[in-house]
Amino acid sequence: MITYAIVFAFACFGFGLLGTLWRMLAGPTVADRILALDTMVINFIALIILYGIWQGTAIYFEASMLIAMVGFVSTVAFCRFILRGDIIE
Amino acid sequence: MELVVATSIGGLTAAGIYLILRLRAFPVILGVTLLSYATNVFVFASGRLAVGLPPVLTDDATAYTDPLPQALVLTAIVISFGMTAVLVLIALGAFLENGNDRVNVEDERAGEGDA
Amino acid sequence: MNHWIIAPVVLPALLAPLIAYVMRYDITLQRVASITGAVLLCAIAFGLFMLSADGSVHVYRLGHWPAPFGIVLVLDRLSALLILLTSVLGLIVVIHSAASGWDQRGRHFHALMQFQLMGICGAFLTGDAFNLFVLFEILLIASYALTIHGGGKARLKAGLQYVIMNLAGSSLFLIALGTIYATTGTLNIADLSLKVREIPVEEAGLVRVAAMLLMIVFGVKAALFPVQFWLPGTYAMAPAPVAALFAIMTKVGAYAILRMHTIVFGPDAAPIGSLSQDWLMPAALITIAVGAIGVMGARRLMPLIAFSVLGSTATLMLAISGFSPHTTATALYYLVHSTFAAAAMFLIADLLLSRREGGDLLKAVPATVQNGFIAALFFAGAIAIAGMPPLSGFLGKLLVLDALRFADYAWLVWAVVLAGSLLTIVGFVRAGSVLFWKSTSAELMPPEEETPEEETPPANRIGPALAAPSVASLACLALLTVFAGPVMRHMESTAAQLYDPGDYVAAVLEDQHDTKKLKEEEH
Amino acid sequence: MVSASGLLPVMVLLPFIGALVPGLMIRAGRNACATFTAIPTLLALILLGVMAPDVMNGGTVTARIDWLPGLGLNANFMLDGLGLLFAGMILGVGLLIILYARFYLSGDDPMGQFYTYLLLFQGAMLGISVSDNILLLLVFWELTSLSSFLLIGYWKHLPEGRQGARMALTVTGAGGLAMIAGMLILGNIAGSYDLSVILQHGDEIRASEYYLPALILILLGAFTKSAQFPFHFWLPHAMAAPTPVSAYLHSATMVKAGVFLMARMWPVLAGTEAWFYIVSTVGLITMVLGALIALFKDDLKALLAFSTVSHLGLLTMLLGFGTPMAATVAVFHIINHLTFKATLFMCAGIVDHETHTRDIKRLGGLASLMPITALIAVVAALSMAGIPPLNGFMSKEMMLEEVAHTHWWGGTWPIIIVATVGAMLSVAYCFRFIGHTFFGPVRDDYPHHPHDPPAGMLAAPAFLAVMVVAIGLFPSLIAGPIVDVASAAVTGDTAEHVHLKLWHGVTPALIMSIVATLGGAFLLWLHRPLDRVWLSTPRPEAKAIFERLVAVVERASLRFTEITHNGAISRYLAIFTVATIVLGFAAYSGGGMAPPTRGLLPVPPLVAVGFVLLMVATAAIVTMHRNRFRALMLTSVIGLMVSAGFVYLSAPDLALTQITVDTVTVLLMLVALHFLPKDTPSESPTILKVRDGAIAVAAGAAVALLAYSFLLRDVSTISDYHLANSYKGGGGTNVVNVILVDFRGYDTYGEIIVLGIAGLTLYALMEALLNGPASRTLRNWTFPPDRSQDRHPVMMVVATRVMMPIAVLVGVYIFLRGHNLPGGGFVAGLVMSIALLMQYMASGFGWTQERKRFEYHSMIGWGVVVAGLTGAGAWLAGAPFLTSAFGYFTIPPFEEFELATAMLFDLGVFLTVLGAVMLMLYSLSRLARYAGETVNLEPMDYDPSRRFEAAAEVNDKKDGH
Amino acid sequence: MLSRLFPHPVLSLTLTIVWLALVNKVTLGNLFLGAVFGVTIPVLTAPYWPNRPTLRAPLMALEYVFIVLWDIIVANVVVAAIVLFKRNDAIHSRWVVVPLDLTSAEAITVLAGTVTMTPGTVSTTLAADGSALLVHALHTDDPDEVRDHIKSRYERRLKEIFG
Amino acid sequence: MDHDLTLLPEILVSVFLVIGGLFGLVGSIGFLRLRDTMQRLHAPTKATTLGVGGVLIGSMLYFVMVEGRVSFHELLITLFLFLTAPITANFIAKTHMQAKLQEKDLPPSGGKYGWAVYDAPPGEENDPGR
Ligand code: NA
Ligand code: NA
Repeated sequence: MITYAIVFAFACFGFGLLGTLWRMLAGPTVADRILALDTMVINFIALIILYGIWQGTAIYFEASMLIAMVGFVSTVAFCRFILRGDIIE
Repeated sequence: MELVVATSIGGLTAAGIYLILRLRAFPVILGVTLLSYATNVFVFASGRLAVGLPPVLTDDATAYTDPLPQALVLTAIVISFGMTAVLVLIALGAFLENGNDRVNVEDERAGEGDA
Repeated sequence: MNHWIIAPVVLPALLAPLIAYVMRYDITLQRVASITGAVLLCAIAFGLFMLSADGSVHVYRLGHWPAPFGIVLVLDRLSALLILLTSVLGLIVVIHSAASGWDQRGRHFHALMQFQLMGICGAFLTGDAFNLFVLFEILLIASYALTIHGGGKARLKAGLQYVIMNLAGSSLFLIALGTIYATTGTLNIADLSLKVREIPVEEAGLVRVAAMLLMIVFGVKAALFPVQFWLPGTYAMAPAPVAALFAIMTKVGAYAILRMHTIVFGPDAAPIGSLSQDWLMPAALITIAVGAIGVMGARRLMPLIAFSVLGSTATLMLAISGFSPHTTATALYYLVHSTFAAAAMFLIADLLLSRREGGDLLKAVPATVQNGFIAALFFAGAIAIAGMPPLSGFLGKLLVLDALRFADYAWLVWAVVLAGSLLTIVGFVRAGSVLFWKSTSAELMPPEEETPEEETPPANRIGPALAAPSVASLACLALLTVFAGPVMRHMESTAAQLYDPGDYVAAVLEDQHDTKKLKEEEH
Repeated sequence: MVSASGLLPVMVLLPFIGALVPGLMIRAGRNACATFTAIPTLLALILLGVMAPDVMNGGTVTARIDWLPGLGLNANFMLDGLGLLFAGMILGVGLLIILYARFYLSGDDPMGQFYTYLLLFQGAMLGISVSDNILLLLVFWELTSLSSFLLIGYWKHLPEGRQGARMALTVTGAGGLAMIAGMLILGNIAGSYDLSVILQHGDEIRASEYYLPALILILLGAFTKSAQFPFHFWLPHAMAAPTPVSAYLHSATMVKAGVFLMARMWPVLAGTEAWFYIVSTVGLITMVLGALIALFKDDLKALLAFSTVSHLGLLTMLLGFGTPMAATVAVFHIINHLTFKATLFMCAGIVDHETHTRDIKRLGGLASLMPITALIAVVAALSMAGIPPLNGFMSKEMMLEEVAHTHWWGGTWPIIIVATVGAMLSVAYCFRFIGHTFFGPVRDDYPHHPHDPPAGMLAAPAFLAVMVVAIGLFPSLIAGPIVDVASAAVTGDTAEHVHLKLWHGVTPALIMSIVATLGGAFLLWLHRPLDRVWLSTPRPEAKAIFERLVAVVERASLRFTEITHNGAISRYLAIFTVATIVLGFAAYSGGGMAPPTRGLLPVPPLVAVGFVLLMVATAAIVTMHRNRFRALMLTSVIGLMVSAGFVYLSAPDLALTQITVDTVTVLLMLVALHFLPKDTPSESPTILKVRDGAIAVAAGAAVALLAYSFLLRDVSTISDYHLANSYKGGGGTNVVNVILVDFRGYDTYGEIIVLGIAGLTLYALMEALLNGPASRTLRNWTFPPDRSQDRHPVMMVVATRVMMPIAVLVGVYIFLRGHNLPGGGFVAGLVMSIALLMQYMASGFGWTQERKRFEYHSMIGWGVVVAGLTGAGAWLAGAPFLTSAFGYFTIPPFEEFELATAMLFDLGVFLTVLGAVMLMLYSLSRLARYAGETVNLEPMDYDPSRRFEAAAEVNDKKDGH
Repeated sequence: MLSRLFPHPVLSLTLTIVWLALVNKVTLGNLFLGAVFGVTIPVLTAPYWPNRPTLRAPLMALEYVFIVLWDIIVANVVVAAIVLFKRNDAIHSRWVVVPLDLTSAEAITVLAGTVTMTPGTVSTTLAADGSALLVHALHTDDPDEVRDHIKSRYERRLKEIFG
Repeated sequence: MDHDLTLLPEILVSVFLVIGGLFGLVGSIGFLRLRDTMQRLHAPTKATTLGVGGVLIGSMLYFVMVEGRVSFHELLITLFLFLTAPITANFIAKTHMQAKLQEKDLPPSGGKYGWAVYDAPPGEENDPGR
């Protein structure tokens, strides 16, 4: 049963990835694109966790944790670039 | 899977090369970035592909993927990071000094020699 | 294991951070440290040279891991020779940059220089293909920094191009290494030698590609046609002492080709066959032509010198393309010559240009102070690089021509080399005549606004400290000429060792069982 | 003999050693300088004298010094008759020239330089004359080109001097290069480069299939040097040199080198049809042409120059005949030519010196004003014209005698006529030289009033004039022995002795000679109308042709270089790529491939999704790259997908590293992009885009195929060892990390050095930029007016305050676990730096920088040093660099933990990474302050709690009132 | 002295817990090690967090957390319903201005974060002096109600927690 | 996935995974179909957060109940996401405001100072570096 659940979740988040990619390319605003990237990262984290369950290993945990951390940083940086130009001032 | 990886490498290489052939520094930088993705994956692939066999020793694992290319790629990633940083800054410096970010030297033939 | 083997790497690597951080506000201290380091490096290199002179191969197993599993350094005659060459050149360049004040035109010059020396020495020593990549990157990134040392728009643009070109080269290097590992499963050069020979000829397609890609990568470093385009612009724009040091950088490419060819991809390796020769000679010939034409057409001094260096390096590559012990011996002789000649030329040009109005445009401007002295140095340098007697360039040229007399198309080789010499001579004669002779004529035009990029320096006289490096480079050439016999004998034995790679391979791989045991006992 | 052979190299070396002296002695005065120049010459001459008797007795003095035996280039010397003759001429005339130049050169001329060049040249010539190794001879040969270049260009301020010097060097240098090839061929036929060996292999050489190329190449050297047609044009222009130079180079030495060479090689090369027709024809043409041009030259020196050309032609022709007698005559004429030509040059110099003109049309009647000079000149000129009883007469007679029985192009008559015409022209210009200079009415319009010069200046020509007469009168006594030994050395025939005498009876030669003399006088009489015809005849100006040729080559070269090396890196890269593909394919096609041994792994749908993302993002970058910001975002997608691939394909360490590195890279690029244009203009024409696209696709396909090929095939690798020994020998279960810090710790050491250098580079470059013109650009920077006013938003600041300590803790954790699980110093360093960067982004540069605890510079320094010292620490245990040690410890209440030196090494990595990344961003962000960004002192734009305080303050104020 | 050693006691506690979560093994040794980091890291990072806030009512903070968690779950269902079942033109988005009584930066941040995480609202920006919060509501017909809900349900509690 | 599972943990884990997946899906759908940028901002920041939350809880339960080892890692990720998501949303909203909206499109703040995106904070109104 868990297998089906994981596959279902894989499908949902996989669809999410494609959706965010579409949004990223289509925009139309720059905020949409940044949002798409951020969402993509979050979908990606979910997928890694799912993959960890699938493989029965915790070895990919750091990856998802770091992605959560750095995804935030790069989203903020992209926003700051649009907002202020200079990301470190 | 092998086909996917090979095609990805090829796609990244093609895009990278197309971009490094552009005339401005920024696309060239992007091209270099893509190219280093491609080469990293390429080197990684030289250890062949394996799913679910991370090279971290555990008691219950029976096989591991080849760890050596991974170590090589790590080294390559770090090096290309340093290189990219230098490239970006030199490009920026060249832009600030030249007023444009063209990569090609403009035809500014300065004076005729008189030998 | 003789720990001195790694000293040429560790010494500058430890010295550089100290210079960069501890001494960062005191240029005098930096100079003292840098020169002292260079002197020590020379001493160590000389010691290693003597150590290897008896033909023994010394292997240094980093981390005490057996080959091919860990990284090894290998000291043989060839690596010792090149390290000695590097260290002497390094000393010359460091002194020049201190005496000329180049080291003050930007930050961290001496630290970068030490790192640069580290990278070069490391590349000559390593016995591991991937490690060679890493050291290439070290010497490259240091060279990027040194190329743009002091800034300026043209230099930055040239630096940008240099970086881009080499990043492309590095990507190719990685692809080549990936292919090598994928086809042989090893990275150790000695081990590669064995593994490559195990591949059946009919299955050798991939490893042949790897060999070719590697040769192209090294060809980029050695500035061979059709990947030579980067060199003239970069060398012409680099700060003079840096350009002088770069004289050894092209040799790293030459070295790598020689090393990989003789040990791994030699013609006796059936899967590879004569792959390297087949393209190296034509490439070298075309490059010689490109260099000579560049000299002939140059309107500026720095490009002129850069093109002459291109030609000189290509002549070296031509000699290497003979791929026999004898041709290689001549190549090694020419290598040493070409290095000092190029360095001398750049240093002398610096003495001149830092005193001359109007930059390096070949155009008459009022004579500088010590016109005669600089002219004499220039004359000597030009003689050397154009291959005229009495300096070693002529002997080198004779050696190369003589050694290649049995090559296919020997007549073409001779024709290209000799015609190239002629163009180079004519180009240099024209340049020297304008720079030193015409500058003394009365009817000089007032200096125009040409390239005021480097502001006109004061007409300072050349003191002994400033003259010494250029003179020393020329003196090295003179010594190379006078002691051509003994030097060639050494080169012959170096080449002989190179073409008998059995010792090398055995020394690297021989005691792996002992080492493994030792490692296990430890724990 | 032993002593003599030791003297020979010393003799050659003396001028070179002596060359160092004049430059130093010039401070002691001009006389001292000249004296000290003369001393080495004199010493050499004395040495020659010591060795001469052996040679005159038919012996040969030899000396052998190994120089470069591997090549066969040795400092082997041999003094035989020919060498003795030339050495004597070189040193003897050299001595006279030194004397003459002392008086000739003005006070403004740098005399030290002159004598240095002269001695260098002398040494080189001497070397040629006594080399017993053709490679050694080449060395000296090229040295004469170089040193004569310096001499000719001595008056460097004169354009004629510079041009003449360049032309001379170009022509003779080219010939020299050809000769190198010829000599190498010759040596290879003979099996040795030693002349004495080669001379014994004449038959073999002439029979060789390589004889003709060798001959032509060597003759190219000789002809260019000796100014033979069609290379004769450089010589007259070399006359721009000071007269002592002309006298030396063009009478006795430089130009004779070619003749010497032909004489030297005569036993080996002569005697074939090819030799005969090439050499004698070229010589004959040169003789006539030179004489003809000389007749119409008004410049005394130019006249003499062309006469030299003509006489060189004569000598060449004689050698070309290939008969021993002709060769002997050539040897004799060499001596005679030397004596009268050097004299004439010096006289011309005196005239020039005294009257300040060399234009024959402005001269005349000098005989009464400077009688001694006139006498000397007349003697020499008559000798040159071949008037008895002077020495020139004799050799000319003998020449004509040889001509008279030479069968050339189908008979003897053609050559007789041509040679007689040559002789006639020769007589004419000789008469003109003396007639129009010294005789005729005295004029009053000389640029400077002439009189005889000081004795010192006259001494040398006078001495030579005496020789002219003496040899003419007593040929056997004075010249006989030397001609004997010299010609014996040329012909290799010692038995035959020449009988030099004035009167041979009425021979065809005498008739030809008389015809020539009378005809010459007649020509001179007709000179004026002939001159008009000459001047109105269009003829190719060799110098102009040469210079045009050089200019064309130069322009073509420049054009070539400009087209090929035009700084278009895009094209360089395109060529690079194409070459790589082509060569790679060529390499591949020489081998084949084993059958696949691996099956394909399945592609789950999710992987397909990732693949779609990767490829679409890649394609989107290519199509949208002109919007730089968007392209940068798309690279993040690629980074993410590549990391995903690493996760899926069992490479957690790679995923961690990739994701963190990408973030830092994006930050860096954003900081840079802030100052760069935000859009890339569309510049490439479509055709270029298509071309680049094709190249790119080809390259991509090639790489993909390569990867795909090996992915399907197994190979056994060395990494089994790493897996097996990681825990046992390296103390870690994360094999990748153990490889990084232990098995291949040296790579990692290199890698952190790269990063450290990158940090330094960025810092140094930023310094350079901020001190250069870039800082002006920055100072004029204007920020967009509509940018957000939200600089350091409250929420971000607060969130960062909470997150940074956690991020630091995560960094510590990742560092500590790296040896056994994914992580390690590198990722930890990046995590730490991202934590710090977060702080910088939140609270701004100024505020954060102020709270910085560690110097980034020193962090890099410490990192590199710690890693290095950790590696070196192994030396203490006698183990190689980077040998690790580890152990497991328990200190209550902590868990059992592992300490490994590898972790210390990893600490070095950590510090370097952290320091480098921070230094890079620090350096980059300094730009902003130059662009006018203010330094913030507060961590957030506005602390809302101040709102309350502010309100309270306002209330206080109100209350106060 | 004590405050210099423990600049942020709550933070220290958090870090210790985070450490345990990181190593994923609750043992005395790890607890001790976590405590060591919990003490040292805040000391190192203290300069970046001056003027630490005080939690006046820790229990209330706990209550707040649970309220928010519950609201988040509800929010997601509500938003899901809107997203899935409402026609685009039937979604009435509104801007809502929430005047703030809170003055602590930390409290405002928590409030803004809460607003973003809970039903159909996203906090977008503060007034330049921090006196008001601009909130975007995905679907509402009465902005005032949204404002009042935020102020009463969250701001009131936060005011008590942060004082 | 051939572990021997008991029913309850299996159901629990599956439920959370499905919930997570569903919310992830809803977020993506909203992100795709909503009309304007501000609306789209609502969907992913919330739904995806809970989507990931569901997966995280599922993962924790899985490791505890199925694999028999406690896993706190997921809590950490949750902590990170909850800390960062509001900030991210806030920044993206501001980005949109700066790029596409003007002060007049928004209701007034009601105080002396306008919204921070458009208005400088007290005391820095005349700072040229802003
Ligand atoms: Na080790
Ligand atoms: Na909300």
